[in-house]
Amino acid sequence: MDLGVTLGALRLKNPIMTASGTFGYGLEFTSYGRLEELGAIVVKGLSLQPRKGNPMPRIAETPCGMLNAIGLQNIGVEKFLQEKLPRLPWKETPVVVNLYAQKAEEFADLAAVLGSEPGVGALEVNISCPNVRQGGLQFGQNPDAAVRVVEMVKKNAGQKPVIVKLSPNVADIKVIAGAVESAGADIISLINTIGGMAVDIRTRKPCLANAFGGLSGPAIKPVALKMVYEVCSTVKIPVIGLGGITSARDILEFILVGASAVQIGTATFTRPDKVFTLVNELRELVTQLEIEDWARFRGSLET
Amino acid sequence: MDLGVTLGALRLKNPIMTASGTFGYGLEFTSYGRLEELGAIVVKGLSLQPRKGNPMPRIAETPCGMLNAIGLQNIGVEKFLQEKLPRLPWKETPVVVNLYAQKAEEFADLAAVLGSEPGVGALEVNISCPNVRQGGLQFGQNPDAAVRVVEMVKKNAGQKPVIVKLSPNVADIKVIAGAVESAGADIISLINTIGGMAVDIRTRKPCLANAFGGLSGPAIKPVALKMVYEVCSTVKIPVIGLGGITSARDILEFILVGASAVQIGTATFTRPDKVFTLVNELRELVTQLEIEDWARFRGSLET
Amino acid sequence: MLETNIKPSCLKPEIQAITYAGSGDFVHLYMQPPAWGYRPGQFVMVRPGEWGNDPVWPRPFSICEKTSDSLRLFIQVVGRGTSLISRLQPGSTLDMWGPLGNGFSFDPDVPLLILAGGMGIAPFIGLCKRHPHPGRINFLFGHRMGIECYPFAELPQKVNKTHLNQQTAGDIVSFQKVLEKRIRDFSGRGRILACGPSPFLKVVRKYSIESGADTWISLENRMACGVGACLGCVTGTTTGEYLQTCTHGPVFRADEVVFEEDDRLLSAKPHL
Amino acid sequence: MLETNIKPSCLKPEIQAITYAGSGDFVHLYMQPPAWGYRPGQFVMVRPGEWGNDPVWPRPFSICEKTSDSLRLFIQVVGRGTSLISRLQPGSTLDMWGPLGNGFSFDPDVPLLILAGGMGIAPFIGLCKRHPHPGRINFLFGHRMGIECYPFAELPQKVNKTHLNQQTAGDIVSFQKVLEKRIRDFSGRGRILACGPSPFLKVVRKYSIESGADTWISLENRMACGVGACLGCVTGTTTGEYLQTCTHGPVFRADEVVFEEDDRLLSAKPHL
Ligand SMILES: Cc1cc2nc3c(=O)[nH]c(=O)nc-3n(C[C@H](O)[C@H](O)[C@H](O)COP(=O)(O)OP(=O)(O)OC[C@H]3O[C@@H](n4cnc5c(N)ncnc54)[C@H](O)[C@@H]3O)c2cc1C
Ligand SMILES: Cc1cc2nc3c(=O)[nH]c(=O)nc-3n(C[C@H](O)[C@H](O)[C@H](O)COP(=O)(O)OP(=O)(O)OC[C@H]3O[C@@H](n4cnc5c(N)ncnc54)[C@H](O)[C@@H]3O)c2cc1C
Ligand SMILES: Cc1cc2nc3c(=O)[nH]c(=O)nc-3n(C[C@H](O)[C@H](O)[C@H](O)COP(=O)(O)O)c2cc1C
Ligand SMILES: Cc1cc2nc3c(=O)[nH]c(=O)nc-3n(C[C@H](O)[C@H](O)[C@H](O)COP(=O)(O)O)c2cc1C
Ligand code: FES
Ligand code: FES
Repeated sequence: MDLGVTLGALRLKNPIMTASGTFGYGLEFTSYGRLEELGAIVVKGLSLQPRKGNPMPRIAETPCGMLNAIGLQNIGVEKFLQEKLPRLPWKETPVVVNLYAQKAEEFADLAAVLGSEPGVGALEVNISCPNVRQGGLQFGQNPDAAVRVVEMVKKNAGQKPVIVKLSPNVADIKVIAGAVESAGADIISLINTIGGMAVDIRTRKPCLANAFGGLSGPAIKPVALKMVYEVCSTVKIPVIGLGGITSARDILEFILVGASAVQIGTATFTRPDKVFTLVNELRELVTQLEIEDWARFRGSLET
Repeated sequence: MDLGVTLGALRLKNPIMTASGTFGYGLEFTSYGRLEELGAIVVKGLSLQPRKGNPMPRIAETPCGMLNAIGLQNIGVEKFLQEKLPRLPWKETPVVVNLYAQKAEEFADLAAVLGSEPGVGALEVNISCPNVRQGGLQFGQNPDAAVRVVEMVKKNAGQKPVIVKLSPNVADIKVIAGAVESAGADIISLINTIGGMAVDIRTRKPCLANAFGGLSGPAIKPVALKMVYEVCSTVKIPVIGLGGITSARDILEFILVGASAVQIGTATFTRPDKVFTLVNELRELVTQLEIEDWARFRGSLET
Repeated sequence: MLETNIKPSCLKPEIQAITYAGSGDFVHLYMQPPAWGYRPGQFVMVRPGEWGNDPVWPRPFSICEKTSDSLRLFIQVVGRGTSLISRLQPGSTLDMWGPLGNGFSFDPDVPLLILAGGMGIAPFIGLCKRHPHPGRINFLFGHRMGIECYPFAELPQKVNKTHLNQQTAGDIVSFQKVLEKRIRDFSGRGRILACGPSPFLKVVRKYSIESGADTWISLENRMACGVGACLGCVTGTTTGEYLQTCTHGPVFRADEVVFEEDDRLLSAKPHL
Repeated sequence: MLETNIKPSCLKPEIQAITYAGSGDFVHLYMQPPAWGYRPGQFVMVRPGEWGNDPVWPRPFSICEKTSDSLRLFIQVVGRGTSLISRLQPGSTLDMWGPLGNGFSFDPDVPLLILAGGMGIAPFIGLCKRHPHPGRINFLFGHRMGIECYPFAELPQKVNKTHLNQQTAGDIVSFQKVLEKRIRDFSGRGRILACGPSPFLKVVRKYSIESGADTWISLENRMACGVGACLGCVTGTTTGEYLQTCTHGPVFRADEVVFEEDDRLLSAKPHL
């Protein structure tokens, strides 16, 4: 079977994308696999200006998961476009730029910068980062604010598909999903990390300098799967599912509940060639299960 | 050090309670330890009438956790009072009855039945069950509805301390915590399970007949710890922390962020004498860390 | 056959030996023997110390046999937990509690027809070896893997035993015919005990009800606590209740339980 | 000393042997040798296949030594991951990637002062054994456990070596005095390389800056990816940036890095 998927204007040779913040700017992984073989490369969240990020420690291990509070350290969109993007195989594999900003206007400015870049395959608007004081959850937990961001980004993004990345830290994910769809989002991705905390009883301090962090990894897969299912049952636009995926089986689970593609995050830390090997594993499992095309398998969960 | 803790009118000989739904009616565990040694016994959620619960399958294992959708199967409050409570050592160890109802009025009726029972040490109002169509999250996600339930229960509960058990499936746990405190809750417990899902790619069906279930176990500890910390920073009433606790270290983590006591849920499934052995482990760890009294250790996290 | 000291306890036995039969997927696990006695059909919950936080649940296994030297389980590798168990080393310890459940009850003077499917043979090894009159036991065993994978040859000589290999769909149909005939023929002559995967038990149940046989079946529901507390392992009954398989069972009268329409549990069940 | 083939790769080597020195907490892990060469101070990320989903992260270890027969790591058990690693069996496989990081750079003709604290000795075993002029190496080793726990005796004869045991607070104070004197005396005469727990490195850094010594220290920040992608392992620099320790380091010029006020990472660090 052809593993290719189409998410509106975004065509991927297979449904496997990297998750923002876990795959650097892509170039860190060239020793471990061929970037050309991935469905898409989603790079670390970029802002208009470079960001230093949060103080250390920034990461902590938890049962079947991890907390991070990187605080969106990044080199800034300009430097990315000059130094990184030209070295990525964007002709073979779409490069998705994950956007972070503190104000709706900044998101719009980022979209304007990226909207005309031939090497940029899509924009992913991160309105769900729990690790920054401003600009993360204030959009992701508030439908009106989210709508405003999405509308402004859409206006500036030209032909680029706009992916909106949702936060799981809400009472009802369907509400915000419906809102961003109506605001013109082309694709929804979810979930970002779940707010969490770890503390050290000896030092009596939080394990992260930021106190709170975002939980990711296999631990959160059941939460992600439910929310992806709910969003897929709510919106008509394509959905990218992520959260705790580590195996081809996990990938099919997300597609079974309705996702068109998936992203691999924390699993990349278990082995840097993980995302590359998953492409082959997925091909094998699809054959073994005699899945004949995505259209019939996707969302075919019987409830 | 004396491990005893006081939560308003509720006095426990140590901070270790069982979590509702994971310890049956308590009597299931008499072969594995002395119930008298526990801080408190919280029994399975009880409703006015017996409930059959959800169809099978009801449980699924997940990375470092599990999903359940038991659907509050229980023998009903009357049968509990007649057949179970008299056999529990309620004079030595407070027995906390976890309440489930579909309407605020039913919660009030339950409180009336239990309010005058000498064997009942406290009521725990479950406004956070994700596994029932009615009466669970509709209260736990809505501050106004929660306030109404709490006020009605308080009115009927006589002298019994009223614990309100919160759901993590909200955007901001502080809002609902503040609301139930203002409505007269004596104690808050959290967290109940996080909504989740598991599916089987071979049968293309959800792993639970109910499709959705509640996620518990070590996987959710970071989420629980953060919410307990947030609630402890918000309310003045005592807080009982739970979610993924498996060790004495975990217990101290929850107390460090401000909890007065803890509940042990899913960990009981790893070994039925777990909650009993934790009492000794806690005593040893407290000695080792030279913790001299709870008042000084509790909430002493430096941020 | 009635044991008196059946008070369950939670222990940390050491593994004495692990042996494999036929293939690495069929494991005999020998542990330090607990002080308790048991009734065949009872089971233990097992969780190796090294599992840490994952997998969370213990795994239930029938007590295959208990001697003064050891407690023995017979385990087929079917998933993550059993695969991890199969790689344990002698000397490592397990969390183990039991004996759990009701077990089979029967009068040793009355003829028995035992129907075992695949790993369902496990509880009957100890039962047959301890039975005072093995000549009164008829044993029908259906299996999918080679017979050398199962401890079938250990059954006492005097047991009247047959085994049927099921490789093809045709084999399964003819096995079901044999099952039907045996159950009908035996009905009224004694008690039938059955253990095996759910599709097998469904068939046994059907013929037993039809022929009015006194049949008891042992269920293999998924379990978390094993002690009746979590309500995760329940089975529907004809009285419309849900009963915990771990405490009210795992052995039920065939006509007492209902197999829910929903066959999710069964679908992925590889062992027969 | 310059290796040419230092292209990292992700492998699945088999464990050849595990040996213990002094106590079960000090482990020498021997694996099938990878095809790459390495520079001392480089490290590998290691994650045993059997970890499944927990723990999620691999663990970073300095390359202790590489011969044509094997790659060797020297590991102290300090927590869950290292404890699980210490109980691995020969024949089992690991996910391993490397060589990672920059490693130490130095001119073999210039004298070296090596300062190692506890497990910080690991990268220097290979370094000293491969050094063309071991007589030009001065080696000062501070340790808390008995010297038999560490491969100190393996250092080539010609290395000018001293070790100091630190049991008491007094020992630590006098060790710091020795450190100070050695650094001051050596400053200007060659290059200083240091590896060990952060409190030790802080002291080394302080005296080095004070005396203007050409000192390079290897940091042990917590790591998730090891390849520069997660930004979880960064260290603050005097230029006000955060740089990934795994790719820009783990070796930094002592005066280039800033130790954050926040000493959470250090507090629980047991190894010296
Ligand atoms: C009372 C009882 C006695 C049993 N006796 C034996 C025995 O003697 N020998 C033997 O090999 N097996 C026995 N089983 C089945 C055994 O418990 C399962 O095969 C085992 O738990 C699977 O674990 P896993 O992690 O390898 O499989 P998983 O990866 O968890 O799942 C593989 C398959 O096993 C099923 N399964 C998973 N967990 C359980 C569970 N707790 N109970 C039942 N099914 C499950 C799943 O639905 C799935 O189809 C018994 C089960 C019960 C309830
Ligand atoms: C570049 C580098 C080289 C290293 N070389 C060696 C070596 O040769 N031999 C050796 O024994 N150790 C070495 N370490 C340290 C080793 O990585 C940690 O001791 C190990 O990861 C602890 O794992 P754990 O699960 O046993 O401990 P945990 O239970 O995770 O934690 C125990 C303690 O170790 C610290 N720690 C945990 N994970 C890491 C991590 N990934 N990096 C650093 N510290 C951590 C924690 O803060 C805690 O204080 C090195 C670390 C780095 C970064
Ligand atoms: C270290 C780290 C950094 C992350 N940085 C970003 C980011 O910059 N932008 C973003 O949208 N998500 C970021 N995420 C979230 C992931 O993209 C992903 O949504 C989340 O980790 C859940 O997926 P997983 O369980 O597969 O890791 C980050 C996650 C981790 C672990
Ligand atoms: C099988 C099962 C049944 C439960 N039943 C109830 C219940 O009846 N009432 C309730 O308030 N919480 C119930 N819970 C939630 C637990 O009390 C607890 O809040 C949750 O499991 C998180 O704690 P843990 O991670 O320690 O298990 C149940 C949990 C499980 C796993
Ligand atoms: S396994 Fe928990 S009630 Fe049976
Ligand atoms: S460990 Fe991930 S960037 Fe260094």
